[in-house]
Formats: sequence, C-alpha cells, structure tokens
Amino acid sequence: MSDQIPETPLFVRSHGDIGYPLNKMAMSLCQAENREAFKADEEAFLDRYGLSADQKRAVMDRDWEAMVRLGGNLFFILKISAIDPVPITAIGAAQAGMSHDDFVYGRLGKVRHG
Amino acid sequence: MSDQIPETPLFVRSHGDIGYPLNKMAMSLCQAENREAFKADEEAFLDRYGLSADQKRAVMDRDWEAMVRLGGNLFFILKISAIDPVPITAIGAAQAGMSHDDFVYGRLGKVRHG
Amino acid sequence: MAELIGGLGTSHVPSIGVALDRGLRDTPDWKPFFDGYIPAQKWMADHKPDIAVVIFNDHGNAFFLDRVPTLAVGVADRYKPIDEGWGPRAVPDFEGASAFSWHFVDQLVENHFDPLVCREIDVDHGLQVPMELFFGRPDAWPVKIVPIFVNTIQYPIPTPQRMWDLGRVLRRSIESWLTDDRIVILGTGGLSHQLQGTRAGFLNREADRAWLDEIGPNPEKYRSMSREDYVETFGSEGAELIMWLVMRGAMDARVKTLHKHYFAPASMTGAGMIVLENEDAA
Amino acid sequence: MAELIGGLGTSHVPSIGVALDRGLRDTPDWKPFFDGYIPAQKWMADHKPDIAVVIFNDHGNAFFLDRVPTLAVGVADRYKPIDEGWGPRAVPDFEGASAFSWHFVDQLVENHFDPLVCREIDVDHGLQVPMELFFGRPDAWPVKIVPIFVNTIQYPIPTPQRMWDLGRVLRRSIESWLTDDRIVILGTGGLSHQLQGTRAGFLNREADRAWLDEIGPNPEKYRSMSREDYVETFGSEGAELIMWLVMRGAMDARVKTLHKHYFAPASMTGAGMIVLENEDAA
Ligand SMILES: [Fe+3]
Ligand SMILES: [Fe+3]
Repeated sequence: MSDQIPETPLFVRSHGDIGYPLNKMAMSLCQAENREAFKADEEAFLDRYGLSADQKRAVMDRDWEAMVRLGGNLFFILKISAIDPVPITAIGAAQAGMSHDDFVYGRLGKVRHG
Repeated sequence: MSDQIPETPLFVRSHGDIGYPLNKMAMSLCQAENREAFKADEEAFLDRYGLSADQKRAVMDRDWEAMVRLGGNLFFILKISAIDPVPITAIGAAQAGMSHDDFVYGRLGKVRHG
Repeated sequence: MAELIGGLGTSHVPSIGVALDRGLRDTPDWKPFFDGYIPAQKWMADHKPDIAVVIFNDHGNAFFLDRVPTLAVGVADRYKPIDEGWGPRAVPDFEGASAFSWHFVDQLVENHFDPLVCREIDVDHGLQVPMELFFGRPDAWPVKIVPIFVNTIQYPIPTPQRMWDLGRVLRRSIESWLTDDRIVILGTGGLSHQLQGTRAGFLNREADRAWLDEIGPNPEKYRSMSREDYVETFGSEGAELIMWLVMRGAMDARVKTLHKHYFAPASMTGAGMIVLENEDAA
Repeated sequence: MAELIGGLGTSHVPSIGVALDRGLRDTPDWKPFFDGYIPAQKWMADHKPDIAVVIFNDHGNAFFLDRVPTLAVGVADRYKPIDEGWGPRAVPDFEGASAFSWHFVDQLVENHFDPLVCREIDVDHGLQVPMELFFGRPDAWPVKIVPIFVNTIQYPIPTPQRMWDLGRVLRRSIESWLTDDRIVILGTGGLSHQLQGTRAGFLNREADRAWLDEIGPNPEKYRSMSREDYVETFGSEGAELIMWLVMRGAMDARVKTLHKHYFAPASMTGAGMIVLENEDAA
C-alpha cells in the first residue's frame, strides 16, 4: 500500500511503530481512572508510557499536528481531546494549518446559521 | 461440523457456552497470583467465577471426566492440573474410565522400562 | 428460511450521537441532516426486522493496536456501549442474535474467511449511531444485532473485493438460516472524510453523491476500485466506505434504491444514507 | 530474493519440553524419541536459516475463548515464553523477523486472508518445543521467528484446504521478499492424539506413519480430507495436523523427504517429525 497520496498520511507500519507508546497512552484514557490520573498529574501519567520527548511535548502542548506527525493515530489522540475537551474540528484545523473558522466555514463548507 | 464421532466431544458452541465460567477460571491460573489465591482458598476462588454447582464440585473433586462433560476444555482444565500437580495421563485415564496403568501401558501402548 | 428484507447504508459520525445526546436534533445546524433520515426510520418501522447485521469499524475502543483483527464477528448475547473517552453513552445495551452469529461464523470459516470470534466485546459509536439513526432512542432496541467489525484503521486494510465476498457469504448464511427471522443489513461508515494530515477536512461531495446514486444500480466499479483509489477519492478515513460493499454484496444484483439522503458537512464528514431493497422482493 | 530452504514438520507435545527441563532426554523412556531428531538438528545446523516461520496453535495461553482468532500472525520484534500455569519456561526469548512478518501480513490481506495482526504476544509450548527440538537450547536462538497462530481449539476450526492456501501465500511472500534471507518453515502439532472424551488416549500409529510417508510425495489427499475425517483418523486433538499443510503448501509440488522419525507414545501423542526439501533446490 503506497504511502504517496499527497497530504495524506496512512497509518502504515512505520507510523504505528513510532507512535505506539503515544497511542497506547491515549487508549488508556478510555478508562475513567486513567483520565483522573492524567488530569491530576499529566507529566507523570505520560512518563508511565515511554513517549519520546517530542511526543510528550506535543501532548502537553496539545499540538495535534505534531502528535499525528509523531505517529499518533487520530482515533487514539481523539481520547486526549476528550480531556479538556477540544472539538475534533480544532484537531482538523491544526493539521490543515488553518484557523478554526477558515477550516469549518471554508474548507468544510459549513453553512453559518443565525 | 457434526458432533457425531463416537466418544469424541468437539468443542462446539454449546460446550463453550456451558463451560465458559469454568474455562475462564482455569485460564486465570496462568497468573501466579491467581494460583496462590486458588491454593489459599479454593472454594472462594471458584466462587468469583460463577461456576455452576456441578462445575464447582467437579473442580474441587478433581473429577476430570465431569469437568470435560460440563464444558471444560482440556487445555484450560490442564491449568488446574498444574496446581497439585497431576499428570495429563491421569486426566486421560479418568475420561477413558481406566486405571492409570491400563491407560498408559494398555491403551497408549507405552513400553515399560527397567 | 430467513428473509433478507433490505440493505441500508449510513454514516456513523460520532458527532451525530453527541448531537442527539445534547438535544441538538432540531437546531438549524442539524435539523436538515436528521430530517433526511425520517423515510428510513419509517421504512424500518414498517418492515420490522428481527435481526440487524451491522458492519462497522471499531475506532480504537474495543481493539487496540497490539492485536488488530482484520475481521471480527460478535457472537454474544449482549453488547454494551463502550467508554470511548467520554464515558459510555446512555444508549440501551444491544441484544445479540447469537444463534445466527454462530451460524454465520460457521459459514465464514467454511467459506475461507478467518474471523476473530468474539464472545465478549462492547460496541462504539460505529454501531450505536446507525442504530439510533434508524431506530431512534427506544427503551430497548426492537432488534437483535450481529456486529461485524472491519479493520479500517491500520494498514493493511481489507480490499473492496474482500468486502464484497464477505457480503456474499453473509447472503448464503441468511439463505441457509432455517428460521422466520427477518434480517436487515446495515453497511456503515463514510462518506468522504479525511481527519489526518494537511488534507484534513477534505470532502468530495461529487463523489459522495455519485456513490449514493450508483451503489444500488452499478456497484461493480466500487468493488473493483483499489484501496488507494478510495483514499484518493473519499479521503483516508473515507476509505471505510468499503464496508458498505458488505451490505451491497449480500443484496441481489438488481436492487431498488428507495431512499437516499446527503448532508455535508456533519462534523468533518460528508454524511448520508441509503435504503435498498432487492428488486424481486415480495 | 529470499530462499525457502526447507520445510519441517514436528510434534509440539508439552511433555517434550518438560522432559528437557527435567534432564530426562537420555532416559530409556525418552532417548529413542530425542535421538530420532538428531538428523534434523544436523540439517538445521548445516542449512543455517535466518528466519523460521512457525505454524502452531496457541493452547489457551495467549488467547482465551472470549476472542478466538481463526488466524493470527506475530509482527513483533520479540516474543517471550508465556506462563501456561507452571510459570514461564526457562527458554530464551525469541527475536521476531518483524520486517518479513509485516510483508507477509500485507500479502495475506491482499490475497484475501483476514489475520489478527499481533504486535504484542507471547508464545507457548506449541512454538517453544519445535524450536528446542530443531535448535537445541542455545543461549540465544540462531534465527528470528515469524509465529503463525491457527485456531484448532474451538469449532469452527479452519479447513485443510484453507491451510494449504495459506501456505501458498506464504510461498509468494517469500518469493517477493527481496533480501538474502534464508527461510525455513516449521509446521507443527500432532500427530494422532485425543485428550478428551471416552476415546481419550486414542492413537493411530498406522495413519501417523502413512502421514509421514505421504505428506511429501502425495499431499493432495490430506488437503482434501474434511475436518471430520481428521478427527476420526487422528483423534480430536490430532486434527491440528492441518497445520503441517501450511508448510507443505508453501513447498514445491515435488519435494524430497530427507528425514523422518516416529515415536509413540510421547505422553498421549503419536510423535514424530519430517524434513523436506524442494526437489529442485540448489
Ligand atoms: Fe468509522
Ligand atoms: Fe497443539
């Protein structure tokens, strides 16, 4: 499966290898007790999972673009967005390098109401 | 898959349904802490898993034939045999309704040495 | 024998469920989307299925990346809504059509499929949202379910042709199921969307509308597209549309398209649905 | 391209490993059994594979009945011996041929197999014992492994033909693997045994010897036997012999049988092994 459609990362083996600790940490947020631990001391929580320094910084900065670039798969990092919470469109806008409004009303073409 | 070869139970859906709590309990014995708990208070350990009264009695009696008849799959109940321990040939002999010697030297045809 | 009463296709975007949870169904943002499903809900209420076979992808909830099943089938009596990070949603548990599930698993293995057979598993929005879209939010679901989980998250994902062939085995399983069960098939996911990379937010309204127009009368081209074609045309996450091919493959060659609906964007997705019946259906 | 240097078949009876653990290898009970493997060990030492693809069944250790994979493939860098109830055995960890594993997984999905793809999994006696029988008990294994896990515990189990077809895809994966890797395939399990029911202790020495004689030159009959035939002929647990068909299906139509060995009973099993080379091998 060639990884060559423009601007389109596919979750192939190499991404999975690099992102594994990050995705595993994010998956653990499906359990309420882990969400509480994350909120109580985020850095200590991340340290349990062996993220790289870059991955850790990306999570703590909520840098969605970096998280995906560093092997995070969207469906797992979505569970990090549940913590604050942050809408999925903000994650999309960050990756597209656009403002939220430009992303939603421009790229997605959502119609503004009232 | 017809369940009709003589004297040969196949681990089909119905067996799996009935034996599920028994097999799940047995599987847990793959963890050392569970083996310790089992040895410390066998009945209490079994009660955690929702075995039927017949299954519980079969385990506590080490009645291997009954365990299989009540839906236990051999590979899981083998882990119960690891506790005492009991050799697998004893489990076979119990199911065949034979003495251990008759089973090993008769049915299996093992050669006696020295 | 059991009757295949129809095949439906629908998006399963999680924001749809969130909108229902928050009472946003009739807001200007959402009303046109939900209203479009009313004919399908009426169809479902009129046709009264006993079993809904739902093909969807788990979104990193029931399965992690440590062990990714290409294809998994539920054989349980009960499936609960899973905690996806926001706590489990307040939808009723689903009752499983376990006898038919096991029959289907037998047919799958005999026909050279290699399912992960799941006696214990919970279900995420990929199954919940389609059920809510077609059945509303009852106190108890009026059907039993058979969940079919397809991996569309980690490469390699299955091929479109494989999905079609899975649909053919599902059809044979229904035909060899000697009961009066009325069975509906829900193919779910899509339509176009891309959630990752700089092309995030990609939609292809034209291709989506063509899909809804053509999946009934001319599905062959979709069966023979490559996985790369799906990614390019529908976006990386839009490739999950291959799951509708399970539904379409189970239907007759000739079907009637009774209802279709399209709305974009629903969150970051081109969303919509279709209702198909076999042309020779009584 | 990578080279398929040979295909071996062997029992993986856990008592064999226990005998090694307890220093019983040269006792009168066991010596004739182990001595019969010496030619295969020499073959292995002479042929120096880089990768051993091992087809075996997990025995309720890595997988429980909650989610039974019909077919699973390991893609890990490392596999540890698992605790089966007696504590993990003191064999060295196995290094995984993860690059070739992933290539194989790609080929599987493209060729319409539906594997459970395992990045984290441990291995039981089904893999350990064959490795010990052919490689001894070194400080570190001289090969990397690709574990292929086949469900032979819960019905429905795969068909013999499916196992053969899996072998064909494995062969194509080796042929399309553009490295110098020398690859050996180990089909494991069997031979005849039955561990459950009143027919427990059943052995079929005649059928076992025929299997060892015929699996090389005339495998077609074994490919076309039904699963019921296997159970009746080889015992319910002997049906795991279908896993040797993965190895045989990956070999050429014409093979040389270099070594074979049979010994019964080893515990409750008719045990033995075979070493095959492609007839046109350099
Ligand atoms: Fe999805
Ligand atoms: Fe085995």
